[in-house]
Amino acid sequence: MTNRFRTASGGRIDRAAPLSFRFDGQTFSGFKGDTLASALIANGVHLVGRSFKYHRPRGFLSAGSDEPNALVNVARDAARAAPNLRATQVELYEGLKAQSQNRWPSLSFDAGAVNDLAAPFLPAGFYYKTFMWPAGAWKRFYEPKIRAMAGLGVAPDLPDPDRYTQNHAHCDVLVVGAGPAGLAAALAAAESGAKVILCDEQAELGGSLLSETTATIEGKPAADWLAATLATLTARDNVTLMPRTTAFGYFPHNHIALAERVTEHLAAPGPDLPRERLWEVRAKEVVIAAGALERPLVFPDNDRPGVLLADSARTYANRYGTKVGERAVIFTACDAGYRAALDLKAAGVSIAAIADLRAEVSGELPSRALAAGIDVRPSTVLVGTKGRLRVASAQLAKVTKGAVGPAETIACDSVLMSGGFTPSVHLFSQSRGKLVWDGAAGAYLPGTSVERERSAGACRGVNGLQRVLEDGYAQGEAAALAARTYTSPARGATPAPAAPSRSIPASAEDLGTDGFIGATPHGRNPAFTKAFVDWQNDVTAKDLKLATREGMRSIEHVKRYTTTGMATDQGKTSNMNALGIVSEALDTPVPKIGLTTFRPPFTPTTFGLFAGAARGDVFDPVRKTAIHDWAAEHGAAFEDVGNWKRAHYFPRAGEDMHAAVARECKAVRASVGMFDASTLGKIEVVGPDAAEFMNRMYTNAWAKLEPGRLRYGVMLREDGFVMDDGVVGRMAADRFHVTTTTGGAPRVLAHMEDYLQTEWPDLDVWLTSTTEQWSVIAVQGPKAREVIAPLIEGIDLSKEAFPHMSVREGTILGVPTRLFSVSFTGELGFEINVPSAYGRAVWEAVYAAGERFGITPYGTETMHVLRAEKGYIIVGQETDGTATPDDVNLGWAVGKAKKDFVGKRSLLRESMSAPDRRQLVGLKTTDPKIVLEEGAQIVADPAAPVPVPMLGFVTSSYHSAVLGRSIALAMVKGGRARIGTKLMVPMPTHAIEVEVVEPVFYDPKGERLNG
Amino acid sequence: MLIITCPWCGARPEVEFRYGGEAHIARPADPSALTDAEWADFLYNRTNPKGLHAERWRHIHGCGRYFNALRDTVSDFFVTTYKAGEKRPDIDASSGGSK
Amino acid sequence: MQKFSGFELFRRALGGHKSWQPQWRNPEPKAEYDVVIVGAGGHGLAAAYYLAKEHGITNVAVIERGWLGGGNTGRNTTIVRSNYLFDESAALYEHAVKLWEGLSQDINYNVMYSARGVLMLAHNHHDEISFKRHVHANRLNGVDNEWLTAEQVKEFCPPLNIKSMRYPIIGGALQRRGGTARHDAVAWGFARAADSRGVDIIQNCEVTGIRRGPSGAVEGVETSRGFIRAKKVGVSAAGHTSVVMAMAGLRMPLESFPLQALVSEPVKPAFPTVVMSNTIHAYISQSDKGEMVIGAGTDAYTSYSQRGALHITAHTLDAICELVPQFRRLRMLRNWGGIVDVTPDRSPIIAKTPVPGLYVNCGWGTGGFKATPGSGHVFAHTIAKDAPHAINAPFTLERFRDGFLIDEAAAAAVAH
Amino acid sequence: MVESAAVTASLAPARPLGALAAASRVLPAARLTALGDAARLVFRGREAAIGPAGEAFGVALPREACRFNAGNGRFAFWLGPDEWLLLAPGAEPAPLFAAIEAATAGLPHSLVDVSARSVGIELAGDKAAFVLNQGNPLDLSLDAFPVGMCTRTVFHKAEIVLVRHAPDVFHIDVWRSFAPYVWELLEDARRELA
Repeated sequence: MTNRFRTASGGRIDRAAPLSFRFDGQTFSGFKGDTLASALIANGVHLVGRSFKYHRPRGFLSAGSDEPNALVNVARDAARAAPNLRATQVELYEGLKAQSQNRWPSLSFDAGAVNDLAAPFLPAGFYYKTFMWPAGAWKRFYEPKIRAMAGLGVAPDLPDPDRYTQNHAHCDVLVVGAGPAGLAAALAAAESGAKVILCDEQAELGGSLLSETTATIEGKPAADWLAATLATLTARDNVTLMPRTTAFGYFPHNHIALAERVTEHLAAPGPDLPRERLWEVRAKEVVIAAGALERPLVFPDNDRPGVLLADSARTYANRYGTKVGERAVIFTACDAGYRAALDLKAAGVSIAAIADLRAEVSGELPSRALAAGIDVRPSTVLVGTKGRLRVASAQLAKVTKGAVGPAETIACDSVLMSGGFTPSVHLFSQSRGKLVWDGAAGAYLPGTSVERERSAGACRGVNGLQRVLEDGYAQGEAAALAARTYTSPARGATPAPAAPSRSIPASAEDLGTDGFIGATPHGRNPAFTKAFVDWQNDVTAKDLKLATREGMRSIEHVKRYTTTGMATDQGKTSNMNALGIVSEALDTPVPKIGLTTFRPPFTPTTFGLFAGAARGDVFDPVRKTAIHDWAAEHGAAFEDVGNWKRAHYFPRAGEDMHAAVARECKAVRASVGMFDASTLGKIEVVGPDAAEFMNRMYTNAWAKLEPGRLRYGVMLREDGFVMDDGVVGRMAADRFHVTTTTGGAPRVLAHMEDYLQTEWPDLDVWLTSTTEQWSVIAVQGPKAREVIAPLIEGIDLSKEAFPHMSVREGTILGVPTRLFSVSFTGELGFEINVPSAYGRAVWEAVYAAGERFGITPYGTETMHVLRAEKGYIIVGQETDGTATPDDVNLGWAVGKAKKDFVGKRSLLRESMSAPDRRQLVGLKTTDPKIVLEEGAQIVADPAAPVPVPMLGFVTSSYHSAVLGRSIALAMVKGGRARIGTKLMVPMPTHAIEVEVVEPVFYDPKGERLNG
Repeated sequence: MLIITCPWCGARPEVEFRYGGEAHIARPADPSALTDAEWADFLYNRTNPKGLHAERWRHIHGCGRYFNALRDTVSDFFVTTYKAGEKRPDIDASSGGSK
Repeated sequence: MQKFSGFELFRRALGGHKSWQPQWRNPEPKAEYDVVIVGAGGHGLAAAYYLAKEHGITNVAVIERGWLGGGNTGRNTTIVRSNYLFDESAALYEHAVKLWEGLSQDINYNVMYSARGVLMLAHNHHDEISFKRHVHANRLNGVDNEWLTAEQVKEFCPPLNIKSMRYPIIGGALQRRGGTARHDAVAWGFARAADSRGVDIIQNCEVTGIRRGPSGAVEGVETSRGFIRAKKVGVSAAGHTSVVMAMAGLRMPLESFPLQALVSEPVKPAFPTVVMSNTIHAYISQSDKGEMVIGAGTDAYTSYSQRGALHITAHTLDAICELVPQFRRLRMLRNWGGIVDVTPDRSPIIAKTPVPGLYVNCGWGTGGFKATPGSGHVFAHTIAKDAPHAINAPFTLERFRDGFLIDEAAAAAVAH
Repeated sequence: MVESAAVTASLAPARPLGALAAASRVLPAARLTALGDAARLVFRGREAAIGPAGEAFGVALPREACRFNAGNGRFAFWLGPDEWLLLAPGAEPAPLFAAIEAATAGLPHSLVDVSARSVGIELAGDKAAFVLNQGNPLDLSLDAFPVGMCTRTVFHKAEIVLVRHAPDVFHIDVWRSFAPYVWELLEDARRELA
């Protein structure tokens, strides 16, 4: 297809570089430098989408990121499909494939358009008033239908294979927007020596200058000045230029998030490049130079394809060499309509008429239009348009003293509208700056700042090219100056706005400040007209009026009730007109209606950008012990415990978990097993006051624990509940080797540091995490001593010299070790602590030494079974943050004589010793083969009516191969007093009888501990 | 992400810190002397002001120190930070440039 | 009250919808009310509605600093469920779910309660035990909740990634009666229903003081629009409870944190249920409009700023992209923050206070929306009778002093 | 305290980054190197002990926040106002430990051997800061993070000690089990420099 709507020459496209692309399966051509929008328009395509609610045909409204209609799905392949992209921002590349959305079966014939016929019955908020009967029908019937109709594009159904990266950057001055104000600001800041970042959402830096054909700056054509300025900035070391980079979020303390599109515009992106990059910029000062957005006019049938913003049409002509049509009618409330008319005429578009809402039409641009022979009609409105899939004519009518006269139909293939410009205050508002209504400008403008930022140019209501350039320069200079005295993110006193230190003479058409907010008069029956305010969400002027009639007085209510401003452009095109309509309906001035808060992101931002590299194995650290690889090589199955991987069990060929665990358990009880306990937290508590500190942090008494001995310690939160436990070794008078649970290690250390630093800074004691210093190899079983004895030097392993719960230092195969005689299995046991660099080597040596005893590596599951057989608790399994030491039979570990320790006072509350507290007990099922479900509840009478009173729940439950039956631990109300009684564990289909027993199932006297 | 000025390390990003709740709630010297209500007040009740808040932070991924800060909970700007154990500076929100 | 129905919609359409009247009045405050409720969020409006409907107390004002439903009611992710662990909590939230199930009909406003199911994902053995404990306790309490295997999870919610991830999904707990509702409709519906029974809803009216008489009892509230006399004042001010209660001289066991949420651009139906993962901190559902509604965690520090940090949102989206990797190319449309007040045990307080005539409903943390009708219902009872309903009797202020905590957080991390 | 002087030659220390480092690409803009064994001691204590500890170690403990001193191939890193990481590449920890304990006997302090707790990674090249900033939020310009600076900080979800030896040479000390995570993310960050 040819580009029938290309201008003969001009624009910034590369006419020597044609590109071929597909839209809805049809092949088109465009040029390098085109957007998908400009290329489609060049091919005469305006119908590109369907609206959200009524499925009305829609064309391009704008040429930028405010586009509400032209949303397409761009797919490089099945997995690289992105819905809802604005065609106005999609850069053309060879082979690009785009699809229209929200239509079936095709864009030109969309069955959903039946909604348009039903529109009278679907006013704003209709769904709140109906679909209520019969009860339940909403979920079953109405909602699925509504859901199917709603939504825009289709979410991809394959995982996104592309990468996203994230970078932190710091600068003195961040300039957002590279139009004339932003360029001048960057130039000024850079010349002051500041480190500057200049970003802009568009592919090319330049903003409105990219669409200028006649303006001059400092004596040069705007395009030449732009090129020279960019060359100057590029050459400076202290400036970073970032095109294709949207500043989408303004977060506290001048933390600005930028989204850079790295490969989206490339036909064949390199595999090592990220698709997008998040820049988290921390700027000492920010200059917001976001420009202004042209406002549509709200008139009947203003949504037909071919109806678009006048200045966007000018951009298509001047920047992209593309004509929006052959014959245009212009509807304007300001001089922008004339500027567009003149430029389009120059590009070869015939201008049928200019309807000007204003009565007084004077000034340079209107004069030039008249001189060019254009039919200019003051006090004239558009009262409608016609055409099925493209506008074919417009109805113009004269307004006399508020009365709309008869309409004249003028044939056209495009209607260009301009209601004036709305300063783009989104980022300023996100920064929590207060917006102030400026009656003269008819706009909300930045008022008091909160963050260290300033606005420059059109986004703060400055207009006229020279004034904008000079304002940008002045703000850039001021920002650089303020950055020099930066001390903290808090904003200091606002300096008086400086005059620019140099003038930047420029000539360009002055558009003035005229404009219109609200709905233009049309004299037609409003019940039968649709004058759109929010194109995408199909919100019309009458919807807004209905909302006010129904009592919605706050703009937030109106917005939520009608959904105006909630489309994917987030109100960029609709907010001000909605305010105007509500203001008129309530007969209340605009500033009294309020303004909805602008929220991040400025434009929709890819989820992957936020997620960045955090996926799969690096979603969270995968922590592995020094012995992990050995376990993996020996077939271990692993489980996640926090972010550690722990060997769960070591299945042999043909074994399932049950079989493997049974074998491992028996091996430990009968001979010897070995277990990697390295993940246990370890803290070295050192200093003259170490024992005193331990006394205060743990329930136990530590003063009398002799060096060389171990003690099981219990730690409480200040509210009296068990927080952690672990074996503690006293290495010397002033040195404790503290162990914690695997998951509790960081929490316990932080808890200790908290008390030490803030409550007892006078104590001479220091804490150092040694979790990763030590690999811990537990060797457990009757043969444990025999296994390790040949390997150990410097420690007398005899029972007498090294009794249970002792610690000694020596070496194992020459490696320094802290050897614990300790058991979490009830068998004779040792825990060999060695520096983790030697963890695997020592493990292998122990394994080799144990082979003659059939030493069996075991995992966490066997560890759990063995300790449950002994009734040892696991914090976090038997306890859930609501258990006192006494509840879990650890009352013995509470130093009654101690005056105080963390948590002691809370234990004195009556509730903490109430007799019906849940207490740790054992359960034996009457049928020994039944293994209870962990988490199952315990009741006295399963047949009781709902709610069935519950007495407790099963915390741990296993099949014990050694005992040949199931065992369980449970927390049961008044449990200790129920020992010997029968209770029931109700399951969905039946109840299981259990006997409450002492929670020690194996070797209750502890005779095996000493081997 | 806030910028927090650690009294030792200077201005650092929030991710290096851990929030520690309201400051200047000293643990009673003799908890057993307190009534249940007094103890609950220490344990649970918090000022939770809308405005200037004295609070604890720990530079956990930095120097490890706990310190105190005055922050305006409406704007989230810090007025000052100071070392643990030091008295709360006699500042009100308006003087700290938090507006 | 004008009736809402399909027929009425049709009938009034013929007149161009010109005959619809305001859904609630915009009255000036009277000098005195029997009850003043502070805060016109869902909870406060529901309390006013039930005061009028169930207790015949219609001389009620609901006063609101901003616009009704503008606080957490209009900012949350609209999840409704009742599968809480402890008997007290299950009773409270189940009471709410039962009211949700008939709410549209009761208040003649389509609140779009959609029992799409709430699926909580288990990623490790600890999750599994915890969820099974919930499932069993819930069943015995008459609350539906069931354990699903990983394969059943995938079947119930096909878009989920269950295997190739850092913390594979090993199962889940599903409450089929859980789901979502339309948040604005809840506020508007209760406002309209309360208004029609005579309740005055007074917006843009900020409480500046709570006046107490010589006996210490409440006499009324000072507001930006003058003093309003009332012997009973119910505070239902979400994140601002500490501030309001301080006006009556009370210190509360509360801290207020920023809570963020976000939505994606709308897409065609692609996610059938509500999914929550406490382990990797994310929850997601798809709204009727097609937006993915995603909840983030709270920021670490107390704040009334109603905004939070980027890294909190980023971590949430890490988790979402891990759970549903095909959503990486979706785009965030809007990100916002609310203020939640959090108690030490993560359970609410709905109770009388030490000040006679002053009642408080607060501390819902991140999960208040789901309780809206139930909370309003029992709060109304507490105010009307000057005594708690059996359901909210355990949710006192004194439980912290006495140690009778209802610690849902202990068993299940954050309670959304 | 008994600390063994020498380790039997038959048991070689493991290198958690060995396999990853062996498979790593050479990218001059951001070279990645897994560093060898070192003695690492954490010294904490009151004022009186600080001087003697530095003397015994052979490098004075810096008193300025976030700075390190170096000498004879050893480094003393300030980690907190009463906390230093003493690093001696290639050295055995036990003799160092004994020497410092002897010099500080009777003075309130804590000395803990953490030689095996962490591993070292060197990142060097023009783009080193660019790579680090993909997971670290600090300003790594030479003004803000000069040569001679060291600090605990974060890299993505891992805690690290970050040291600048030269404008384009950084040293990362990271706990052993977090090292592969940090390494893989550094690799990911420098992928586009290929």
